[in-house]
Amino acid sequence: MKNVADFIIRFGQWLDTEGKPTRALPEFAQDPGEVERMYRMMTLCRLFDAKAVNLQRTGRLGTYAPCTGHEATHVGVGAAMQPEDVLCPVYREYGTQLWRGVTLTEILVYWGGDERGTDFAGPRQDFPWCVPIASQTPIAAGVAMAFKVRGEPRCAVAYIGDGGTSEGAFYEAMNAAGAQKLPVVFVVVNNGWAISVPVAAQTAAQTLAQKAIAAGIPGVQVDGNDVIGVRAVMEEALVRARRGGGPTVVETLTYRLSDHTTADDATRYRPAGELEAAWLREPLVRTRRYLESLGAWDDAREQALRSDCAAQIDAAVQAYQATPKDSTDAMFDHLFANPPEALEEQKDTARRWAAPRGTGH
Amino acid sequence: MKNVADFIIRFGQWLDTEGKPTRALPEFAQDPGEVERMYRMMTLCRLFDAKAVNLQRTGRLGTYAPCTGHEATHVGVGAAMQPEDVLCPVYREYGTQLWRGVTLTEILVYWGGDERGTDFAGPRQDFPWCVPIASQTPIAAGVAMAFKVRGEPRCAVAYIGDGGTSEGAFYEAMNAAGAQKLPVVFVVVNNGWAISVPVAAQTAAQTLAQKAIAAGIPGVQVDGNDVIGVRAVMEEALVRARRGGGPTVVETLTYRLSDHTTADDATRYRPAGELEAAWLREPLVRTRRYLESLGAWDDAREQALRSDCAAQIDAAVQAYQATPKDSTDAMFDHLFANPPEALEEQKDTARRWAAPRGTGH
Amino acid sequence: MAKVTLVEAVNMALAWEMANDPDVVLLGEDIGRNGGVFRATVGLQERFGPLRVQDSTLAEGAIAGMAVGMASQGLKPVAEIQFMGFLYPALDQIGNHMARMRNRTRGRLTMPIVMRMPHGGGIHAPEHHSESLETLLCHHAGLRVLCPSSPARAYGLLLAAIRDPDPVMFLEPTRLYRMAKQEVLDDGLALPLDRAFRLREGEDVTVVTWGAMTHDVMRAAEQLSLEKIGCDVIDLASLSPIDHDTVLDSVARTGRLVIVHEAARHCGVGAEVAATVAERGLHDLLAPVRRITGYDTVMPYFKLEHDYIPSVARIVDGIRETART
Amino acid sequence: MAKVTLVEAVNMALAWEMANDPDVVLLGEDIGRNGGVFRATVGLQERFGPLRVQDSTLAEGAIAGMAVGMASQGLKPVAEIQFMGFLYPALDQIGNHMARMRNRTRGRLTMPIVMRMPHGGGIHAPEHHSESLETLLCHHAGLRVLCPSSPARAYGLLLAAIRDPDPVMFLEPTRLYRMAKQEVLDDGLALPLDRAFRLREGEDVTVVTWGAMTHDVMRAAEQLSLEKIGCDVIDLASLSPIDHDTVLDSVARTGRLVIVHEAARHCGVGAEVAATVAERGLHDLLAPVRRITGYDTVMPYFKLEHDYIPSVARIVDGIRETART
Ligand SMILES: Cc1ncc(C[n+]2csc(CCOP(=O)(O)OP(=O)(O)O)c2C)c(N)n1
Ligand SMILES: Cc1ncc(C[n+]2csc(CCOP(=O)(O)OP(=O)(O)O)c2C)c(N)n1
Ligand SMILES: [Mg+2]
Ligand SMILES: [Mg+2]
Repeated sequence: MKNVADFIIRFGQWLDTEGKPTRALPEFAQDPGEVERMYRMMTLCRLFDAKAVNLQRTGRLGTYAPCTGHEATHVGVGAAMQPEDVLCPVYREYGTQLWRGVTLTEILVYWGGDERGTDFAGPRQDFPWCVPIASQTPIAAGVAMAFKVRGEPRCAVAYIGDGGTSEGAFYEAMNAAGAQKLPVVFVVVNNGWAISVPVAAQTAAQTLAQKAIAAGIPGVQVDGNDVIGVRAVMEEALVRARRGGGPTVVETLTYRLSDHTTADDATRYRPAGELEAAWLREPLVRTRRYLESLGAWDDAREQALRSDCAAQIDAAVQAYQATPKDSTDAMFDHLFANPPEALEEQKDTARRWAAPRGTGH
Repeated sequence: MKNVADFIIRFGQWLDTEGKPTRALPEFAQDPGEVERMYRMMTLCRLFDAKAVNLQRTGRLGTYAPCTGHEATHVGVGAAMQPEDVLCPVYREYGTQLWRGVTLTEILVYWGGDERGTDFAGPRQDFPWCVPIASQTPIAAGVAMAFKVRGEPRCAVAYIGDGGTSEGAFYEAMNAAGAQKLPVVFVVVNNGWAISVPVAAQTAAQTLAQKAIAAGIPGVQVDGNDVIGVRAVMEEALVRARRGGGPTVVETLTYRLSDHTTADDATRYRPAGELEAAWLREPLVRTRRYLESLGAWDDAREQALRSDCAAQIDAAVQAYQATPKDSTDAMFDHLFANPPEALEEQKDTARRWAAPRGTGH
Repeated sequence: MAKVTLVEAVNMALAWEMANDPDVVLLGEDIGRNGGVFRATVGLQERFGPLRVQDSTLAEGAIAGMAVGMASQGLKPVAEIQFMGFLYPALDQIGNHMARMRNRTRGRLTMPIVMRMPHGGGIHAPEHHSESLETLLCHHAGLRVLCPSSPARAYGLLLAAIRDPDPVMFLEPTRLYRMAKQEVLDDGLALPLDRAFRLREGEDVTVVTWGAMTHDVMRAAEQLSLEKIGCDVIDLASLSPIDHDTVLDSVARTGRLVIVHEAARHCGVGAEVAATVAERGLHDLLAPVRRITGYDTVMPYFKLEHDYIPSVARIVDGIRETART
Repeated sequence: MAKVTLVEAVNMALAWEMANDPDVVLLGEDIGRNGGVFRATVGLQERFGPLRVQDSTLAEGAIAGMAVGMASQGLKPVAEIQFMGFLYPALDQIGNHMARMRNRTRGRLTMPIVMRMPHGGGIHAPEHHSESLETLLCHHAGLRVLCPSSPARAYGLLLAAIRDPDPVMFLEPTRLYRMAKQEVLDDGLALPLDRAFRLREGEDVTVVTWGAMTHDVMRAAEQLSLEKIGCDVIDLASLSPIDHDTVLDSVARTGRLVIVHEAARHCGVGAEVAATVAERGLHDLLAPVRRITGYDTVMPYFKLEHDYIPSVARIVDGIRETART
């Protein structure tokens, strides 16, 4: 039989687990200031995560989806994007969001059960967290279509998890984006698990990057714990997309170092030793080591960074806790630009029967 | 960057457009009787199709989806299957269905607007025609799962069109079947068009067989106008599946020589010359030529076959036209095994207000 | 002024708005070169180009999801779902995103989207081509749901739908697409949203209906007028929200209410009309409410579809019974 | 006899039926090793193996579609949808196939399927985890829709659902999963389908409800009894079909009807109850029907969810008003 098509999936790593370059680094990685910026954000994410989990455990936050372990992926993606691009996240990509201007307070307000957390002061066109798995991906294709219709050199970036790749919506989005050559990048965060289901039970595909082949678009794998690598691969994909070269799938290989959410208990299902092994590949240490090798980091700066982050986080927690519960009217006021008359009556009823303020969580 | 996975899509053809073998033929193709059986069925499909379109044009049948051009694919798939396998068709794969025992009359009764056409006397477990595009594919995966649960060496076969491959349901089915190693074959009938949308507008993928790569399962392309090739490739896939080797995607390259349905007018959208060119590759002639080269066919037999088919078709049309309209009760009687009481009252109402018999189409 | 069919009126409204608002973009299966399977978009791709009249991939979920993304950027997507039975794959995007995005982002991201789709049966179509699933949409807060019953209302309501800054589901009765022509002025004037239309005045029975059934109800009303039974016929037109005041006003005068729809009875939109009258107009009712609807069974394949769709005779009988109670 | 929670009762019923019927196969996301996000299937994969308790890929459409295929082969799949807000991708298979296959094949292929899913809010869950979408299912002829309100009813109705030869949608109120324990005999006895349960007798007002709201209604009834207002409380339990006779009997005695549900009001199942009483029990009504429901807005994220879900105080007030009219 005749070969009519062949495909290769490539994997890239720039920094190994010790922070040693495994190949020539891109320009941005040679600028210590730039690497430091990324490292600072990764550290902020890590420390914020611990705080948020603690808030949940002590009854001051709702169910929360931690990001520990994903910092390189999230920050690398954020750093590669332009401000005028549009992000369609899932629910744990705080690193990207913070880089783009979402605030710690907004994140807390959101997971505190309040829609106002999605009204980002910063990236006004970014989408909020998206709970229905995979549904953000066709939306990102639509955002990209708007850029194409208007001839704007902007990109949409959609996240999706390894589990999420099993949903048809993801495939439909890749396929439509490929057919219409849309400026969108799909970032598949392969963190090994979809709640309790490991990747091997989710698909027979040996890589998730190869999902792209079904849509006729490029797919590439990168070490998702290597912030330099993630940023480099993303920059390439984004540049191509902006030039009319169409979509890309970028699979970042990382690991969920936490429970799925604070409502989950991963010890029920994860094989012994896996978590410990994964900690040896986590993203912060290698970035720090690399910074140190540039002579741009030391313990004192680390201490200063940590207390700086702690202060930011404390301020955010305070702002969050000082946020009064929203008015009952809110659930009516934002539904329509021109609300139907009948809703006014329901709004009155709702006011009358609102749960006493001060309750709610 | 490191190569971590590579894939090849292969295309196979056994008989060229002139009916000349382009490679060593499988055993079944060396048995003239077996080839004749397939050719007879392909001819029946072609002649039946013309009759059905004529019935629709003269107001004696509802909207009908013709199969002209697809005969090699449909008959090749049918001949490769075992009777105990289960077929999940779309809406135009009569060749497979007839091979498996569905009757011409049932097909007419169905397209005449009557569910009784789906109550196949023959293959009792085969699914009826499936109008919601792609939704038959997860169903086929489920059928295959039942075989796996029960340890039965049977297969499910799902058809899907080139357009249908854009639906997420198809991808979900492939992916689940791959992850769970289910005995199912997905036959992608690439006939060039999804109503008015050509394949190139449907996907950037250069083949549809490569959709399989996203699910980590084998995908292969075959000349869909070559009944020997289709049967050979299908047999291989079915044997593997029955032995626990998991699913396969088989893309058959063919062409829709008709309008999409009798409600469509393909001259609106198809480029000039394409149809004429496609007729040069159609499946019947090459099969006949091959039979002739075996010394197993001549004009007299062709004439006899045609009048035999015509007689069968006439008998079916008569049986169809003699089928009285179903009773109004039918829409209630088959909804539940144990109908809720309230439905009885509605059934009475429906009886009272039934449209006069003799109307309906 | 041209006499046009309902589907031509849809085409006219789309063309008007596309010419006047560069943000309006159409998408859907076979809507470009082919002009749509019902020809609703015929000529528009030639006129406005393939970026403004997009042939989508065959994936309703992607169509709806892309509409969400496009709308968030200020475009005004008008998406076509080829038949209402193929709406299901789009429901996740409609229910979980389109209907909610303005609310959950507190007004930051808005969804000026129209989803057009054929509605109902009676045209001898294949299976799954004759569904009336308006309830599924109406139950979702954050959506408006419209169903016009004449070329003029199709024209005026579609313009209103496209101009509305929130998502509107626009149900086009297949049975009416080519049924009758009407003079429609192509003046770009929209009809008001959220309003029912009183199509006929009568003193005896209020008859509420929408979509294709409107015509059967009007024929029934005509027949009943010979028996001196006067029907106050209301075409709901807006199925969410419902213009309950118009219904209640009428019931206050007639004391009797009959609701006619093609969709299945159980949890059909008719139930909402009846329930509201039982709440807010109970003391006006002189006779039990009556619903004349499709049965709680699957819309039959076409040989039996007219056993399912309420016939004029059945409507006449039902109204007469109610009038005499 | 063990005291169990509702989620434990679900687990008991699944275990009973799996032990007694080898055709019962469970599928869903995280139901195996993890025992389900609510622990409804805990221990079952260990006991019955991974072919009978299958961790599905993350695709609700595939879960429902595979259930259709499995059922056609005589298996009895019991599929779990992790939260009702994630039901949407499964609706195509449910509406276009599951509900119809027996009918459209004239009884040849049957669908003995149960789709289990959590229902409703009040547990401080993330967005899209607190939906009450029963209307979407109830409007589909060919499905039964159940919603138990106690451990014993969950046990008995789930057994009935699995044994029924047709598809049953089984809605499990999240708020009740662990709320209260009840003694449930693990005797494999099913409760009857298509029947409502009268939970409390009273002479003044019929109160119809289901799911988690049942408990708030019972508390309201308790309070009102101190004011000498007697509530006849009916837990509908079967939302499709509805046991209208039980409701009508009660209304015939009380003359008053209040319906309480958590879902949005517009086209909620409450409308069907009200409409049927307006048709068949109008002359028994001494006061307007009243619906006390979620609002026609999006179920808010949890800080405001108790502003949305009808509170006991709101229910008490509504019933009292109706009683006094
Ligand atoms: C459509 C849908 N189905 C199910 C869920 C429940 N759910 C939430 S997260 C999750 C697993 C997601 O795994 P993955 O995509 O790998 O993302 P990760 O959590 O690992 O970042 C599931 C099943 C959901 N949110 N949406
Ligand atoms: C879910 C769904 N969407 C849309 C349609 C309308 N429709 C019927 S056939 C068709 C095109 C199918 O093309 P393809 O899959 O290539 O199959 P072919 O007709 O060429 O055999 C479309 C869009 C449908 N039946 N189902
Ligand atoms: Mg994951
Ligand atoms: Mg095709």
